[in-house]
Amino acid sequence: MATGIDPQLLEKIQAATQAAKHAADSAQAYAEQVAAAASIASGGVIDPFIFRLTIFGLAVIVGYYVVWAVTPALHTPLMSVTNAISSVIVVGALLSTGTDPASGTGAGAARFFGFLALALASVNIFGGFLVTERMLSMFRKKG
Amino acid sequence: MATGIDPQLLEKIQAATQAAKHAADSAQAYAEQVAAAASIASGGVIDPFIFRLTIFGLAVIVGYYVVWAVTPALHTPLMSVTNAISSVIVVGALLSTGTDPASGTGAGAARFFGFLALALASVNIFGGFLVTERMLSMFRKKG
Amino acid sequence: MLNANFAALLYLAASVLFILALRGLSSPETARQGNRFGIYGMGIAAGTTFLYQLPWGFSSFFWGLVAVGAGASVGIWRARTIQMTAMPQLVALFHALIGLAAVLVAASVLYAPQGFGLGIRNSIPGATLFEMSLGAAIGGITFTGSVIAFLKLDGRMTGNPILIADRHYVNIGLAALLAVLVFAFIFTEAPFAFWVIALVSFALGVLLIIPIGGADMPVVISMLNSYSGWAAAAVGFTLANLALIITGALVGSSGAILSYVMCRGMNRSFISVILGGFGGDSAAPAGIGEAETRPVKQGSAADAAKILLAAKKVIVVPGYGMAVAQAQHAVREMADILKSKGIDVKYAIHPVAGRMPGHMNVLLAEANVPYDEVFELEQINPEFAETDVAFVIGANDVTNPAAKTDSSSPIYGMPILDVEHAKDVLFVKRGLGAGYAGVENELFFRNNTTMLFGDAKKMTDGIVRALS
Amino acid sequence: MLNANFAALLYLAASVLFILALRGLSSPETARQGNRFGIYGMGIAAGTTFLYQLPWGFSSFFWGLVAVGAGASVGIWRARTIQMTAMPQLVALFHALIGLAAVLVAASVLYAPQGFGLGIRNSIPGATLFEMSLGAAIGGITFTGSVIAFLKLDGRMTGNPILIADRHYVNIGLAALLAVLVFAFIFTEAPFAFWVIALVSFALGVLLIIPIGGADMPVVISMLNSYSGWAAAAVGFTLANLALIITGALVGSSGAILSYVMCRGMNRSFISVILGGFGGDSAAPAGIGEAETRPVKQGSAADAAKILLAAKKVIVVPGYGMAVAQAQHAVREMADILKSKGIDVKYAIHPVAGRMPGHMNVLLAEANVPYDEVFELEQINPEFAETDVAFVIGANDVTNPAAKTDSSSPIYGMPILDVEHAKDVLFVKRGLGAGYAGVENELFFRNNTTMLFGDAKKMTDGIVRALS
Ligand SMILES: NC(=O)c1ccc[n+]([C@@H]2O[C@H](COP(=O)([O-])OP(=O)(O)OC[C@H]3O[C@@H](n4cnc5c(N)ncnc54)[C@H](OP(=O)(O)O)[C@@H]3O)[C@@H](O)[C@H]2O)c1
Ligand SMILES: NC(=O)c1ccc[n+]([C@@H]2O[C@H](COP(=O)([O-])OP(=O)(O)OC[C@H]3O[C@@H](n4cnc5c(N)ncnc54)[C@H](OP(=O)(O)O)[C@@H]3O)[C@@H](O)[C@H]2O)c1
Repeated sequence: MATGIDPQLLEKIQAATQAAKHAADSAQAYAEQVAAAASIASGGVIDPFIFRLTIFGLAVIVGYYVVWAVTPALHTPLMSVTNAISSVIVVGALLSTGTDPASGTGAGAARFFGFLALALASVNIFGGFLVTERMLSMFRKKG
Repeated sequence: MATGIDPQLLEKIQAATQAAKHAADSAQAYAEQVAAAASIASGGVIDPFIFRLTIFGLAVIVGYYVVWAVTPALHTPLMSVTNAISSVIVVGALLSTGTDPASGTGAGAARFFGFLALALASVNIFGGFLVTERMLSMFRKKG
Repeated sequence: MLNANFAALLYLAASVLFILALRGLSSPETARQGNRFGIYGMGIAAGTTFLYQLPWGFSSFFWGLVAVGAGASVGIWRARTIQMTAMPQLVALFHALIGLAAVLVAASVLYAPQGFGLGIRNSIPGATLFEMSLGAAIGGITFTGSVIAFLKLDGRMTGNPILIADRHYVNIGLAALLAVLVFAFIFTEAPFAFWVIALVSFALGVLLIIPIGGADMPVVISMLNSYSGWAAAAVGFTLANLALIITGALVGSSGAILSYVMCRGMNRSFISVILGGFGGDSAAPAGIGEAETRPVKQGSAADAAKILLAAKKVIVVPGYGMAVAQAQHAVREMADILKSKGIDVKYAIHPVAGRMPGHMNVLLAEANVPYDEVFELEQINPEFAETDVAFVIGANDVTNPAAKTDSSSPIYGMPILDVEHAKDVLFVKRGLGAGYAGVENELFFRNNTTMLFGDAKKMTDGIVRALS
Repeated sequence: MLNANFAALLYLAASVLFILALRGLSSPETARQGNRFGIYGMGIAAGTTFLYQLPWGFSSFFWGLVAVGAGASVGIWRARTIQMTAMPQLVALFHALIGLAAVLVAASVLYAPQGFGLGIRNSIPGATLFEMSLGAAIGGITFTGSVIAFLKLDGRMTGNPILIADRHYVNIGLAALLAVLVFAFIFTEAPFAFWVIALVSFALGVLLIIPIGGADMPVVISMLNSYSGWAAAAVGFTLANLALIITGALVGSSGAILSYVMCRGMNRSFISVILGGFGGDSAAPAGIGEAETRPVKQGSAADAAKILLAAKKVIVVPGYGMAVAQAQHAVREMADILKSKGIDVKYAIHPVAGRMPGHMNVLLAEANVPYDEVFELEQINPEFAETDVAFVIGANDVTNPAAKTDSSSPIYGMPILDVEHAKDVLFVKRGLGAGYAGVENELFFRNNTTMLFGDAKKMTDGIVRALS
């Protein structure tokens, strides 16, 4: 059978295959380009973890200074307000509760934990800021 | 001519083309995967610029507190030491001077600017820290 | 729905507002504004997350609302009804909630990572698993530790140290087990390993806190505050969320610094507090009352009134006893009468008077004492020399000169209020009992000291009656 | 060659060391350690970059070494030989170098982005171009502005304000032009646009600083210090380099705060300083000397010695005149003699005494005055009442009670040193000339004031001779 092949046809086949290969190659190249662009966008090849670590470290230093500047007379409200703001964990709770129920087997459990966490964080948010406000409103100047 | 084509051969051609297309497709898929991975690695889809902005903001706050804590008696050394540390611009200068001369048309100019910047920064590094040291060594306790 | 970059910027704004909230506390004038910044920050953080997770399914939205409603009602109810003297307990309880919430959030990431943009189950990156287990472990310790602290402070559990045999070895063993479990978890991503980590942390939390005496609880609460911050930060790393990372770090350093301030104020090392075994419910009386035979000058409410009326300048030194007796309102009344007679009245607060940092300040504020009549140790100490009467009510250790002279005393090196420089010293307390540190106070036996034995509130009420 | 993540961690370490360097300055005891931290930080930052760019070609390495060598020699030479009184000039010059370096680095990024991992030429991302032009613009202003400040302070250019007609409009016009150019640059990435941006910034730097009087230069230097920080931060954003971003921010806030401290100390608004037109080389004498006819009590060095010897407690108040006359060593000698005779001698420093923040502290330190004899305003002000002699040398505004009483005075509201509470006041100055603020000082005419007319150094030398 091989002998019956039209050489022109053969050429066409080869050309088509070539084209396909070319397409694949360029797709590959495109992929590499995307990867490179992503790597540039993320500032060279620095892992975002490094950024988070830096932010964490700077925030610890900021905390150090901010808290030393708190007047000792307000150390009790300081305890209650730091407690109130640490309920920013509500962000995690909201992400869990908002998980699409159909997105996977664990979604149900995750949402359940999320609702619990949301309730706990809410106790803190409302209770923490309110009790701080109550305490602070008692601090009055003379007259 | 078309009438003379062997249908089996035609099938083979189609199969080959299909395979090529498939290869191209998977390359495309691979590219998307790479992009997705890169995006995950950078913490969801947060642009690293946001991280840098955060770091910058926190560093401004840290600077605020650190400098307010400086004793007024040392405000002159403070001026000279901040000047000295701002010569960390040497990092940029070194990157320029280290540019591969063959890497592009502008490399020569870039390197030239780099050498100049390096010299200027070096004046500051050595001069700044040394003069601060000289000043600080004059501050002595009684006895 | 919200663009991730925009959300990140909003989280950043929330973090800055939290920083401003703490900054506000640098003076009573700006403190309420600061608290409001905190509220805005929380609103922005929660609102951003809500918008980011749009569209919400009906059930998520409904149950979320229920959860928030339930939590808010409990929170508002506790905040409204709590007595100021019970603040330490309340704060401890609130820390427990944060700890447990951290564990729960970590768990939901494990079960449905896709909901957080962290890939799919069984292929969560190792680093994320590590951060997650760290969050769960610290959160777990915070949870049970805070519950124990709450029970001790609220008197629902003995305040005495509960010392288990070889507890240090048990704790070290549990900590090592925890490390192994975390390792296993990272490699298997098994929910079972996760829950065992949580359980071991719960146990560790209990074991770490029960040996610590009730009187040391304030340091513990502050330490747990710090832990709750680190737990939040660990969850923040897991979720790559800037608001959680920054806020966690803030709270973490805040708690650590407060613990340090307290330990320095008591002149004890943090380690010795944490290792436990010191100080029971009401501090050990150390048997001084019995052994003591030296005479003290004793006085009645009427005697005290006479001495006070003869004075030009009076400094009130409140301490733990005033809190116990809830005598702050009576003290304010007494001061009002004295001031109406042209006598200068100020309040001197020692950094660790009472059982919580800033304890006395809050109580005096509650009794409507203006904060510009209330002074810190460094400010007021030079004034005792020109003061006629130092009125010490329920305070003891913070006035004890042994801290300056007796290097063998447990409070040696602690700065004290120099009440002995005043012309007359009045001591309101129930007997010759020692304070928290369990050491005798030489001042009781001085010539210029008059002891006013009795409950702080009753005695002050008596003085008020005698004055008017 | 260095892994980018590892390099980033090292840059982070360098930044923390820089923070510690500034933190060290919170007390003279820790300051030198702090400076050393700064040196380590710089070593780490430079070393990291060197390793990151490995392998270095021979020519890069060689010329780099030449550049560092040349720079280092100049730097070391200036640092070794500079007089302490010339510190403001030196700092100004150093700022200029940073500004220019920022422009140059931005230029090399433009010409060879590939060297910084920022893609290839003519396809640099817009955001990067924006950051780059910002760095160049701020750097350019810092460069020429600092050069002008240097020339004015070094007396190579008149210290008088140079007021161009409509200068505010010209400046606003140039700033607008700059904005347009930045816009054009972002869209074209044309080197021509870049260099025009640099040139316009150079012009703006000159125009912004020439209208400001020589005496206001310290505020300007501090402001330029701040600018050099922001320029470094902008370059940091361009290069995505954490060390540059963090350090730039630190330096930026530091300079801004120092400017604020100075303005507050002078009770002037920052805006009014920056808009210029105030204060010449030596402050305007305001013609008081002529108009004044009231008698003053005048004294000689011998009289002064007598008064000093009769005292138990002396407080020395140095000011700008002491710096001009370089009298600090003579003052120390005088104090030594007094102390050897059992007289208590302290130094009182006003926050804006002299012409630079901390100016007097450095000069006194140079003359070997121990820093624990030197006190700040709040600390020492209550002591003047119990002081026998206030020895005011070359200071004027900082002692002027008009700041407290005369609400029309330009220094009204500025805190002052209460020298008038001392039993005797000795004023060492050349005549009745006014100080920097150009206002008359009521104290010269008081009964308990003795004026010691003459150059501060000569007069003090005279007193030393009379004492011994
Ligand atoms: N503030 C904190 O953050 C903190 C934290 C942990 C530990 N501490 C420690 O707590 C102590 C605080 O010192 P302090 O002087 O405030 O308290 P203290 O030294 O503990 O003395 C309190 C005194 O109040 C008396 N008292 C108790 N109930 C009373 C009542 N109902 N009426 C009248 N008097 C009563 C007791 O004497 P009688 O029994 O004779 O009546 C006792 O001597 C320090 O040792 C400090 O180190 C403080
Ligand atoms: N420190 C800063 O950061 C800073 C920055 C900017 C502006 N300033 C301003 O500078 C002023 C500083 O106050 P100050 O009291 O230190 O200085 P001042 O008020 O400017 O007075 C200096 C006095 O020194 C005298 N004097 C000059 N040369 C002398 C010499 N060779 N020997 C003896 N006396 C000499 C002058 O009087 P005769 O001419 O009569 O001798 C003059 O009255 C404040 O107004 C402040 O606002 C300070």
